[in-house]
Amino acid sequence: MAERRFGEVILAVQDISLSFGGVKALTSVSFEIREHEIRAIIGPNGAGKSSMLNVINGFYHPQEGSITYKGVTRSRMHPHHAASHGIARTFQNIALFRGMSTLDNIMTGRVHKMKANVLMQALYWPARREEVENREFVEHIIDFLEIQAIRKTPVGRLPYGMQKRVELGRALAAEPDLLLLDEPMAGMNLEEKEDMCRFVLDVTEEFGTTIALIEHDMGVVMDISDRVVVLDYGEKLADGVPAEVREDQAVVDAYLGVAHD
Amino acid sequence: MEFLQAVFVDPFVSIYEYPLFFIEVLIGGLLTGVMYSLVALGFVLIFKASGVFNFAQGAMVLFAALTLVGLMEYGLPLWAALIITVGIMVLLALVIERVVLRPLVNQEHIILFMATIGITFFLDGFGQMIWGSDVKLLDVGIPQDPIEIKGVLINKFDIWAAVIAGMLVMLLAVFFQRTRVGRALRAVADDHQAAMSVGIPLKTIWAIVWSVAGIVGLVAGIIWGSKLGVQFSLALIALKALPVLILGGFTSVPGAIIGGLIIGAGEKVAEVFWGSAFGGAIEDWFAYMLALVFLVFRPQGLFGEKIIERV
Amino acid sequence: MIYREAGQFKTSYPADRAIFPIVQDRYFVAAIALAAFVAVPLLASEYWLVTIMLPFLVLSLAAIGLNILTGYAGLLSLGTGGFMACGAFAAYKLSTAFPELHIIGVFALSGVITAGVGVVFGIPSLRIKGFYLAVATLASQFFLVWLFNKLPWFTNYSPSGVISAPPRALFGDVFVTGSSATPEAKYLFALTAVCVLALLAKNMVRGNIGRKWMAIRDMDIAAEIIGIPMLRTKLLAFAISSFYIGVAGAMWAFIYTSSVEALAFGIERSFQVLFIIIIGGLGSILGSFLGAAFIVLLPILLSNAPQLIGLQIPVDMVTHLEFMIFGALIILFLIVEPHGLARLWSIAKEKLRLWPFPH
Amino acid sequence: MQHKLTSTALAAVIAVGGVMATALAAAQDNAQFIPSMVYRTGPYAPNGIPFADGVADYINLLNERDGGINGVKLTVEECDTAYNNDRGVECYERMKNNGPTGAAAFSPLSTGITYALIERATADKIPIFSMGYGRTDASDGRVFPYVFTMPTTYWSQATAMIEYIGKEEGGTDKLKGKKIALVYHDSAYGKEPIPTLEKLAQKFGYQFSKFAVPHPGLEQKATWLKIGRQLRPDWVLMWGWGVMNSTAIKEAAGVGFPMDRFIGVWWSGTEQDVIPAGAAAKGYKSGAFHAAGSGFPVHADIKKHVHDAGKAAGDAKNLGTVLYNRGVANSVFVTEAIRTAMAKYGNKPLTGEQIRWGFENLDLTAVRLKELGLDGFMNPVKVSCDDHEGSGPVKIQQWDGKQWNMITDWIPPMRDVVRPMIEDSAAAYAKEKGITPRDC
Repeated sequence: MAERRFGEVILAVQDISLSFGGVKALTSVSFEIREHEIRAIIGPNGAGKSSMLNVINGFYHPQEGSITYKGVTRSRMHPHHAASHGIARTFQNIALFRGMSTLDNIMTGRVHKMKANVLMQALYWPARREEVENREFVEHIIDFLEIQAIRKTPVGRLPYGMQKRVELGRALAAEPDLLLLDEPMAGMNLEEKEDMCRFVLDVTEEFGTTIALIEHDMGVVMDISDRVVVLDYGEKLADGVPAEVREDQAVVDAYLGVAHD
Repeated sequence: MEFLQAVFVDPFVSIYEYPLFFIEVLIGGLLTGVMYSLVALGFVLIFKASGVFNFAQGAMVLFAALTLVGLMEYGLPLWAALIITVGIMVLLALVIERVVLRPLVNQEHIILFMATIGITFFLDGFGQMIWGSDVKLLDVGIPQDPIEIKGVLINKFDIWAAVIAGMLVMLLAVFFQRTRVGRALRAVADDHQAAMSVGIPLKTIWAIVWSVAGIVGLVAGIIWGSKLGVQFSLALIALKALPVLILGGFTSVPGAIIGGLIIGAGEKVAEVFWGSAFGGAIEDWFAYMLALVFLVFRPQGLFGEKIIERV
Repeated sequence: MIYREAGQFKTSYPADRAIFPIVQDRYFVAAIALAAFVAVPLLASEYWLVTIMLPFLVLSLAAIGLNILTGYAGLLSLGTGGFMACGAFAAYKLSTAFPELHIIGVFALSGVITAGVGVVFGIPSLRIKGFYLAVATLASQFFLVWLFNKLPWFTNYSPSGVISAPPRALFGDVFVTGSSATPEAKYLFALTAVCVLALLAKNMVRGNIGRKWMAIRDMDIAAEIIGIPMLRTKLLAFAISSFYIGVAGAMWAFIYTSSVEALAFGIERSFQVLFIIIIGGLGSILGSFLGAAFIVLLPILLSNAPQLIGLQIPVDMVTHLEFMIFGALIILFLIVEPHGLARLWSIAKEKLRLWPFPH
Repeated sequence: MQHKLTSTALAAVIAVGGVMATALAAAQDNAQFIPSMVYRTGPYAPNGIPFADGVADYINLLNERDGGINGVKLTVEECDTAYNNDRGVECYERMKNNGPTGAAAFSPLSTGITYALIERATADKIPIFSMGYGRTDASDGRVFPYVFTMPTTYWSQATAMIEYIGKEEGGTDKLKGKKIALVYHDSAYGKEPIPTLEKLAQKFGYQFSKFAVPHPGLEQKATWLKIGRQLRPDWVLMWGWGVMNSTAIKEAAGVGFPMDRFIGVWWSGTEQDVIPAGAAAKGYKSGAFHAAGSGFPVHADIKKHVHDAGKAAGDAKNLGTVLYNRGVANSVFVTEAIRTAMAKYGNKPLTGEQIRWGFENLDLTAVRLKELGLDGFMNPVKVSCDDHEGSGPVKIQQWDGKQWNMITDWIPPMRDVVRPMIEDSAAAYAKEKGITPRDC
């Protein structure tokens, strides 16, 4: 593996607090993500990991704190803004468009790259070039993810592992600067996990994409991530390179359940 | 200018000058609203237990009323005709469950909705083929004459209808709260798996809830039928129940009642006091607009279960 | 083995995107087009043209409109009748206020006006979903029909509230509306308009906007998160859909019935178009045509069938049977193929591809 | 497997459709074809059924008793419109070329369908006979050569009602300051009398207010609270149809409005309107242009030749009801028009164009009515080239709880008001459509 050079801080969250009707999901969490790194967010169930991703791409609006993305500081993101400025994501429970084919699903990732208006599309020819160019890009992704055979299959009929892969494809199609992966390997068998790990590593390799991922499988996390932030009960427990985090007593306690039961 | 005055000034002047008349309209509206609720209840029951938007509820009202009157025309006394009609409505529910719902289980909601439209057509044709399309007089002994209480005119029929509707709601409440089947029905609304664990198979629950909706339809048919005469148009009152349904929420029995009261009172007051400013006959769309405005603020209806969005 | 795609390789992305990627399909469509444009006007009786083909075409167009909204964008609407009325009355006002405006301009503008109205009534769709939205669209249905029935301005102060289409020529003295228009001229005009609009619709739904609509239909939250603007995309669906429905309404009033009152666009019309797209297939342009054919032909067949086989059944019995058979067929269809005639059609094609070998 | 079945079934169904049109045309040979648009189904079926029975029974009577008209048999085919405009158009197109000479005349039995058919029928040269409904201005035969509206129209009826109210109030001069309300079906049909009533309001100085009831008219509480408790008019007129009528009567009784000051149009004055309202309807009045009851010789003949022969079109209990009799009247006009035309064109099946001449030269005298067994059933009618309405007098009938009784003699319409309105309106239509009126 070639040495990756981490760049500037692309995203930083500062003192984020989020609660739902009195129930605290996140309490004053801060961390940063640097360009080209693979940043893992781990923690037990209910630690607030998915909430964190939802805050980053603007689906949840935190009550306190701020988000700095590409040098601009805001108190909250908006999903549309996040998407159009290079944040793409996958979901814990697959959120593909079940009635559409693999190809069309991945094409939806290109919405920001396609500018032709409705009239041009209705007349077909004015929008043809744009459509073809984007299709070419999507075909690259299909080749990259090795899903050529299921190009025209409605995703609702695909097996679970394949759907996860298509979802990754849809996120990649947006050519994101920051890719958020919410448990990309959950529910997969060993072989599928290995495939997915390879894809994640190849993505940073080939496209230089920054990745923030949530994962339960500690082995996977420790193997592929550059830095790890650990959440528990909505609070940050630890932050550092995998080797450090692994040794952290608080993390060990949280994972072994000492502190809770 | 004239129009603005007719909208913003005249109605209030009129209400202020004739408060008794306003009360009369309000009461009339509330009582009519209860009769809408009666029709809406049938929708709610089925939606609550099976997530099916039963378009055929109006047709079931018509079919039940036609059957009752038809049997009475054969010379059966009211009580006997009632018992047989209830039996027929239960049978109908069983047939619908077996022939329509069971083969479509786990299909999308819109498919089931469409299937109930199929049921509507079938029932409309079937009911009229057997019992004819003539208008039939239904008299179950509800008094029809108006009475005047302290200068406010109220129709006895409306009061009776409201009392019957109220009793029906109480019966349903008891049924849901106190019986094993009722509790299972409530569980089904929350979770199909949970319902299974109560030990009652889903198909039985569906058959029961469609039967109950059929009986509610019969009651609605009796009341509306005594008011309008039993004829094809009875099926159209379903359209008056839909705004009640969205206002009260598809899943709430009390919602159907409160929604009915609001829609009934709202549309009558609007028609009487604001109708002339708009040229009249506004109550149909007014009811829907009223419901729509409510919906914009509470997308799940007044009493509907809150929709929580997650990813 | 005639219907085989083996050996046909797509060498470019546009070829792969074609509406009819298989050569046999293209021959088939060419044959259909030839039949529709040449054989039908030559051979069909006036009865067939006026009472079957015209409503079939107009309803197909309305169904395409509703399919864009409901089948593609997933927004269930029961306001179709109201929007058709909007198109019809807009066309009437336009053609009487500007007599020199060309009939194509009249139809296009009435579509645009309806699109505007559709957008207004589409605004609540941002918050209201599913059956709640369906029932809420009834508000537009009842309001619009009431409005056209009530305000005499829309009918040019005709005391009866009935509007009738002024005679308008496509060019020269080839009239397509009014009493001097021949059924053939009306048919060919309607056919051309519907074909062109259907093609435009097909281009939209296979393009970027179509994918956005389907994304919202399949999972609106995910669509929002990947950056599809919810309000704009939904309103665009309302606008485009209403445009088609508006043009269909204008054609209904001007070309099919020639004279119409607002009540002709009542709630029954909304349901009729909804049946068409569900029977034909949600999310399918072809399905809109198949569904319309089914809805138009079935009642006529059922009411004529007894005489054909020599049975004397009273008309009321025929109508009742028609209701029952229609209802039973809907249920049967849904059980056999919930995705409508369009899916049946593609299954049939799959089978044909393998024929005569079963596997 | 299932897929294959349904596709096969569908293919078969479509194939059957292909042969249909040809098979129908060959059905009748040498008889006069009379199409009958009916509605035995749908929301207005209760009213449509007895009318359709009357139409069919009278034509059957002619066939059974007289062997048709002058030896030419009559064939009738019913087509159910369900009171729906596009189905009406479909029925028209389907039946217009049936029989050896095409359809004799169409009676759409719906104002909406009448509107939809006027242009088509004029182009196809088939008369439209809209008896007591449809476009009143079509009475101007110079502009509408193919439309016939006799024996009377909504506008004539509206004037006759005001005349009657004037008489009850002690003279039309007493109408000044009186309040008259109109409750109407919110459609082309219900709106038809409004211009006349407004014009008369100017003339006589009564205060006119109108209340629209949307289709189908199940809910009228608000309307009647407004009328009965707020406006409190002296008289209420009603242009209603179907379930709207009985509901209105009930609601009127519910707000204590006196029934004998409530007058319906002739379509609101039938057994179907008062029976569902029960005792509340007693005293309710309506317009009429023919008698109710089954005491006329023609009924005896229908009973003998049609019902007792097992050829009745429907339930015998409808015999003699208002709408049944109206159906009979409809058939009388159509068949007498055919008979008149035969006198000119010969005793054979005739074309619509020839029968149009028969309509236009129809002279249904009292003597002729007596011959037909209709003495006292209706007023004599004479149609002319420019006047397709005839004289247009109306009676007022009242429901006594058991049956309809005539309570007035024939009230002539205010021709001086109605005819100029008809001519103006027809002229406007002619201008809009580019029609040059005929010379009469």
